[in-house]
Amino acid sequence: MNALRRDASVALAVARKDAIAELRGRHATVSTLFFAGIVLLLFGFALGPDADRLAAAAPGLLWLAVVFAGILAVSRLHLLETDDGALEHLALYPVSRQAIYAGKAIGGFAVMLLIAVLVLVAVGILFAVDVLGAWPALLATAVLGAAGVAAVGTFYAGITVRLRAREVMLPLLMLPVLAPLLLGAVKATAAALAGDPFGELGAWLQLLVAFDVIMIVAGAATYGYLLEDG
Amino acid sequence: MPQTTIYVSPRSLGAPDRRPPAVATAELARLFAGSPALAGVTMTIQGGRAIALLGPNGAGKTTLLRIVSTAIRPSYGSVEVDGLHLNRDAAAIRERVAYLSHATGLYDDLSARENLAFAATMIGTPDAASRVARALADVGLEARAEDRVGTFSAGMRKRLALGRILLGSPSLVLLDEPYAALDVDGMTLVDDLLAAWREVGVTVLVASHAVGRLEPLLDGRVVLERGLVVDVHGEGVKHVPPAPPAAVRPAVAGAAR
Amino acid sequence: MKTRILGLVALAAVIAATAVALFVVPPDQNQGDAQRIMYPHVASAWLAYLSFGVTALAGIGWLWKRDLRLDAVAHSAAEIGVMFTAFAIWGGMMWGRPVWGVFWQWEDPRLTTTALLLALYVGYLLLRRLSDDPERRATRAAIVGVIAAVDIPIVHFSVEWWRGLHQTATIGSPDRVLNPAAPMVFVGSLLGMLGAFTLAWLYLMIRRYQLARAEAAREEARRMDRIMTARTVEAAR
Amino acid sequence: MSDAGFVIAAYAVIVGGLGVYTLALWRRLRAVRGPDDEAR
Repeated sequence: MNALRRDASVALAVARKDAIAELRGRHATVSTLFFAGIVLLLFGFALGPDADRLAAAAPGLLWLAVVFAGILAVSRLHLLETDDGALEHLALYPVSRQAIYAGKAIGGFAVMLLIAVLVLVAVGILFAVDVLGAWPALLATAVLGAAGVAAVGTFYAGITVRLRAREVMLPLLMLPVLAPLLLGAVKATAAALAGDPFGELGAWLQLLVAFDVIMIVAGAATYGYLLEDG
Repeated sequence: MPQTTIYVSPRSLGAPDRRPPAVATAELARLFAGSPALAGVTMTIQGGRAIALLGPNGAGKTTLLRIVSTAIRPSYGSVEVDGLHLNRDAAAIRERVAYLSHATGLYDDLSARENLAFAATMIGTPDAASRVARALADVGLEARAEDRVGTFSAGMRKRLALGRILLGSPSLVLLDEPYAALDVDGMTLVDDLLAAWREVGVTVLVASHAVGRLEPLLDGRVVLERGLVVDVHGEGVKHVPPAPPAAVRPAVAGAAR
Repeated sequence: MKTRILGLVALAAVIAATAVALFVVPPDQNQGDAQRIMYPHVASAWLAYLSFGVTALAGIGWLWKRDLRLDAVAHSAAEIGVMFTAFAIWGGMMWGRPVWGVFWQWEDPRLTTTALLLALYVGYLLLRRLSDDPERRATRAAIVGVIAAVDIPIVHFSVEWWRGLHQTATIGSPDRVLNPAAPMVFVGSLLGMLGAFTLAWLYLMIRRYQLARAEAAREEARRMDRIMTARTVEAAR
Repeated sequence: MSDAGFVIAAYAVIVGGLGVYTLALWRRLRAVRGPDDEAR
């Protein structure tokens, strides 16, 4: 019990530290959001001005933009740890590795959720989709999707942050792993927007829950090896 | 020697002669990208002693300290800290070791106080707020406590990193070039810290070029060159010359021969 | 010597199974000759899954026991698994064109899943090339191997559902041959191909492992040599 | 292309690929081990 409380305070301290740094001028969220916005705009150009086609493609565009932005966001969050050997020091504290993972993932989750919600609003405006009508299901999808991207992104960023070729390796390793999340989130969003005519929304949300749980467990179990690195 | 005013948290360490060696290495070697930074170091450092680690750049001082701190693993050989084996008890070793490295590990966007408060949570310091305030005062950074570390000079960063060590109660303190980048007052601070740790029986291992300055403060010295111990002097440190190749054991199983 | 015998047996088995699949088995009523592609396709897919399972288990073994031999097993299995994955995709495409009229059928869950597998494990192999320290390489690779392996079932389910949650499969997927209702000659031919490919896999695994160990031995000798040079230089002073 | 063409293409790449990989493996092994201890 005591150990659990200590782990919780460690995780919160890590997340809080990331949040402070973010608010004080790292501005990873702002630049990432801007990036997501540009991606949406370019999708619009790529698909042409046909409003029906854009509305049909909206769920896919939404989540592609979120996932692409997520790669940037998690890599920015880990870049903070390259401040003057911070990652090495983080590994030297006598705390459970799972707590450090949880702390980094919480920070990632907060950023990802913000991005997902704002991109959702932007999609509603740009592609004329009724986002407000189905907001509870969409919010649930956003929460689960953000959690999945953060869970996976945290340890892939942890692996690649020490590599020379990190800009290439992060998306290369992360995107295939995120494929089921992308699928589930897009399907859930589409079902929610259409008013769930086939009653499949629950199943897709379950898939997202399963993805999140498996990735969080796997990430927590392996993050320690990654911190020690070798 | 003047009575030091720095607060060093004591740790029950046991009688000096009953303690296991603070550091015991056997045929310790580490390669980076195929070239050896340490080529086989076998030595013991007695608990409660303050030992200098001397030698030119690239002699392996930093590598040795990083291995003992658990930051990196050895390629060959083994290490024990206070009788705890590096491969099996790394977590327990981390509880006992404090490490001042070249890289301070401080966050630029956090203030000095926030950096120490974060470290206090991670170390598990009781009465964190007052201990942080005390540590800031002890390293002479009270006036700049609320400023972002990104605005600090290299010397101030080093002071803050020293303050972080004061938050824990280590049994072994590893210092990598503590005098580097410090002004005269800062160097005196390091001297005082060394005296304070020595007083409570904490083992100290200092890698430094400042031989003359350290001499009166320490019990003994180890001289490294090209990854090997070439000279040992003083109390509390023993060294065995490298054994024949057959005695060099990879740190992991299954390294092909 | 034993490995060589295994290799010869595997060679004979692959030739025999190929001959049976090409010349003995009659054409399928619906798919015609194209169903002959099924046998190596399914066998390749099976060995891809087997390989990646081995990669994950050996990776966990490395993290647990810290034995570099397990890392060599993981590396060998990943490389061979990528090859069989590529074969499975190629076979699926060659089958898809005559039967479906297209090379790539998005509604076939096997094909899309396999394509993702290829991406996952090519990443694994690329990551391995980026570290020059054997232990770091092993640890990073083991983590990625484990994550990729736990991802595979989720990928499979998601793609399967994606095809249509409440719609029964309308398209003949390559795995329909596994249907026990299929004539015995098809089942027998498939089992023969599976056995032959598995023998070949075993042989390649052994040889690839030997290669990995030989390379490791060379690297290790070089490292040891560097250490001994450092010592003699110091001793001579 | 007829069905037979696709069958041939599939088998050529898969079975042929197995052969090519095996040969490449032998060459890599021989290059690393040296020619003297090939008989294993």
